[in-house]
Amino acid sequence: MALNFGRWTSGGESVTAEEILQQIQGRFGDEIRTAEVRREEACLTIRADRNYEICRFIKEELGYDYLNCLSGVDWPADNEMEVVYAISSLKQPGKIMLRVRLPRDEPVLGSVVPLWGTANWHEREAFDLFGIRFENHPDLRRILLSEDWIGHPLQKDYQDERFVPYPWDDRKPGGVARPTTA
Amino acid sequence: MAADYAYVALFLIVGALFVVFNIDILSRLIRPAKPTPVKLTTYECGEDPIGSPWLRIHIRYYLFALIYILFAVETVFLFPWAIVYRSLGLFAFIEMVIFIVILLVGLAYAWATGALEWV
Amino acid sequence: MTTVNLQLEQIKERTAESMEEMWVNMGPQHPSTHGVLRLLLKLDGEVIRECIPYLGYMHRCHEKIGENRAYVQIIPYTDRLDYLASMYNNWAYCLACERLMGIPVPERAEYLRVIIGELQRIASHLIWLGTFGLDLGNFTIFMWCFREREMVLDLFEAVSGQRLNYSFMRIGGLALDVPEGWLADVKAFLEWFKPRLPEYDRLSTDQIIWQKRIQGVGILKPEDAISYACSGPVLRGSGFHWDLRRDDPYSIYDRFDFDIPVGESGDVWDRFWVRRREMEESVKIVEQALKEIPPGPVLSPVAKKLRAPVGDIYSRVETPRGELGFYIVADGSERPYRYKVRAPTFVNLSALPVMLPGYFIADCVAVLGSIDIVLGEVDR
Amino acid sequence: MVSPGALDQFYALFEAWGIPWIVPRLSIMLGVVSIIIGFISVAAMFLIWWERKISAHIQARFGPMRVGGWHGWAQSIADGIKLLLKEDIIPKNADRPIFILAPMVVFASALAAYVVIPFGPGLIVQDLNIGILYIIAISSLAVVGIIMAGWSSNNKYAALGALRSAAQAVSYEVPLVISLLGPILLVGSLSMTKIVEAQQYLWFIVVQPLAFLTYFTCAVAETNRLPFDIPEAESELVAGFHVEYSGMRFAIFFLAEYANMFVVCAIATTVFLGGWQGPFLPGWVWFLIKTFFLLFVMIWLRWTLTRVRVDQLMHVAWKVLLPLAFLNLGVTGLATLFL
Repeated sequence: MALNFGRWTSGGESVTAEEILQQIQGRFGDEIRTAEVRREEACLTIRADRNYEICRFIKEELGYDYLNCLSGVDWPADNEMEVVYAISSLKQPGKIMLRVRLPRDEPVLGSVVPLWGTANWHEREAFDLFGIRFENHPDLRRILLSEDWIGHPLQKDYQDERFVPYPWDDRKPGGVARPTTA
Repeated sequence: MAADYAYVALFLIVGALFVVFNIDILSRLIRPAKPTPVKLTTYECGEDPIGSPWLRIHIRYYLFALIYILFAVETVFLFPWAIVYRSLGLFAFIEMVIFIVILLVGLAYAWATGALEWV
Repeated sequence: MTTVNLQLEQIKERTAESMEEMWVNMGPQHPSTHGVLRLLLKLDGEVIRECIPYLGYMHRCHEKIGENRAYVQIIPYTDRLDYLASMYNNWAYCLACERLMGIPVPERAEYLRVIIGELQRIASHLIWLGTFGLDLGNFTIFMWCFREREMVLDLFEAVSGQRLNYSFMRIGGLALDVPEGWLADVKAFLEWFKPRLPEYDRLSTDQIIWQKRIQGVGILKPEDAISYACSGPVLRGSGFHWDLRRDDPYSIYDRFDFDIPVGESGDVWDRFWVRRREMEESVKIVEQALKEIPPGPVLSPVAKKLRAPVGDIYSRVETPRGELGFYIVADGSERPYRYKVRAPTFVNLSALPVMLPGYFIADCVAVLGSIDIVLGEVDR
Repeated sequence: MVSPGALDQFYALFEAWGIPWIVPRLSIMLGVVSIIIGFISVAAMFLIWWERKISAHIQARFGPMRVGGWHGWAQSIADGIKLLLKEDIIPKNADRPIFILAPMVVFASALAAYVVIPFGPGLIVQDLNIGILYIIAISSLAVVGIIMAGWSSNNKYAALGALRSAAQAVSYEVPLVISLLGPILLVGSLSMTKIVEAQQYLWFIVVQPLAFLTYFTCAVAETNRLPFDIPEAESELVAGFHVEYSGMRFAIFFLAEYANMFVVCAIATTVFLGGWQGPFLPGWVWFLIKTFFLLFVMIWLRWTLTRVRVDQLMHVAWKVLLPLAFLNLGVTGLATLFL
């Protein structure tokens, strides 16, 4: 029963990143804040409220069914949190970097666990370390830290007395405040 | 006859006493005894156990026990049979074949109904 | 947080309801969880009905540390991720930085990286085969595999001075060129190693107990493998002919001729057999690389203080355990703004709850062994 | 061990002094028990050291090399002293009386089996006329001890190990007994001495190879050795039934395991390999050589094979070994009848 995918066996013609972008923009034009092509990747920034529909479109209609990575990024300068989905496929070339910006004081996002099982632990990790809450997640609790941990350590303003910061602060003005020791 | 088994009784008693001697006399004299509450907890890979291990045992285990009892009784019968086998000859053989075949049918039935599958 | 406690309360209630179900903690202090993984198993007799993994016993803020170190300073920390394949972690991280900063790598360094990386794959698969045998109750194969792994470690010690955490790769190449005669030593090792593989087979593959123990156990269906984004031998065991070395080529892997072993049904046997044959393929790659390796420098001239341009990158490589990805966000300073590790075994392990139910406790050990987890990487 | 006449004279001497008749008899018996216990201890220590050396050489290493000088011969003694010095921990939640009783049951039953082992011509503690039946009965007592240990520990791994052990013991008891019936059929007696004497010209392994194979397989299972060590299965159940035992209590289980190994191999030697029979050397030497050869085979199996799964274990017992044992019995019966 070996599925035996050769290299990019689906369809034969390869889809370029521009075409991916066009298809998504054609369907969800209003939802997309920025779109660009970088290193053969289709990079998109979308609004938060319909991320599940867009992900489902990418998975089921574009056929990008392999969620490589899901990571949170904290942008206190913009007062925003970001969730980045790295999506690809085993059947066709091309990668999609899907970014969602969330308000920093209320980071809530729809879960994509129904689409990708792997999102389960990635989302728990983002919740654990960034405090991003994923709605409709089946089991949203801390994964790496102990359950009685206070705070979300990868937020840029997280403070802990045991934490030793980087000795040279070369961040540009307007960047992040340097973490301080207590 | 019964005197033959004096050794058996003695071996059993001395065996138990040997254990008592080693653990509760010899070893007690030289080993430390510093119990702490943590030391005395039940081992379950470093986590607190959930629930008790003393729970109802699955009925499947008893099936094995039942089949075993059948065959154990059979072997009790087989031993005297084996000793006098030569003097009884063909009669003993046929009689035992009937006996064993009945049991083997039972085994085949247990086999076919899946009673011999582990849970 | 009360979520876990709540769940435990629920479990206790349910246990009281049904006297036949038993919740057993397997790990963190258990000989077969390959570190400090904790699995909470619901047992019915000896059959597993449910499995809840708990992680984080070895969490050490890898990503937070990464955000507070310069790009070069992170390399030693990557050693500690998958400590059984440190060279490959170094490589994956350096490759991500090189891609981000556009730094070229000299030809000789690429060849040496391939040789070292594939030797690391052999060593990593050897320790996997040994511990997998240990999980199945076969102690001897563990010692036999360690014998050859020691030789690989000797080779690595000769180039880097370390036996486990090498920190040998640099952004833009390697720390040092290999010592004189080292390549001949590698060749000699391969000659020694090739006849050892059939020897392992006699202890493992050829034994009927070994076969019966792992065939048809812990099946990972192809759709689950995709949904859980499994990678490496776990994905290939489920029938996907997929290897980043060929399908998303990095370094110079497109110059070598090698096969990609694939399983059929996605059971433990397939994952075992895929890894077993991968060792042969690694030998082939190293032999080809040894023939073609050119002389030259091993490190591109790079600035002492590396700064990455503003932007981000998700870069992935095929480590012995699967797709190791580094997601790095750069803000133009000399340290990454965000540094995320997509650990292959973290992702593969998340598929464990769908692989286990319906099998025995003894199978649990085999299935967990077949995923080949390293807790340093799972917990980060 | 001594001629009966000499013993009677010895007893008469005491009676002449007016000492009650039981004293000389009991002291002789106690002497015999002490010799056997001493033999078990020495044999177990030797076996442990031997197993470590054999496993080491199978695994391309040396094993113990330092304690005592030559090839670490004193390693087992050092280990024994270490275990004597270990703290004895009884978990708070354990069922204390049964927990303490369990090692006694296991060891006493292992020891009692030595009553009928014929080490040489006349070198048998008591030649019971039902010898082989007795040894089977008494050695299955050990399982009761194992179940007691597993159950009283109040530990889930131990409980699972005990359940496995119970199922395994009852399953392997049946083919083991039936495979021994073939030779008994040929001898017509259950006495161990008679069985040995019947093999003066031909070892039963020659006429009963199938019975030997089924017996030996069951014997490995009965002693909980790899590939059938599922009651303790360290990679699954950590240590199974004795996971909560420490120090000397654990050591007793360990000792009993090696004592049982010796018993099952001694039975195999007696029933299939002609017991003490052999040219040139004294009978007990031949007996030990054959028994230790079988022990070597057991050790060899352990360090080569993979552990079977619990359902496969049951499968082998009921669906492979039991039919084979019955086949052997039937063929033997027919052959005795018509040849």
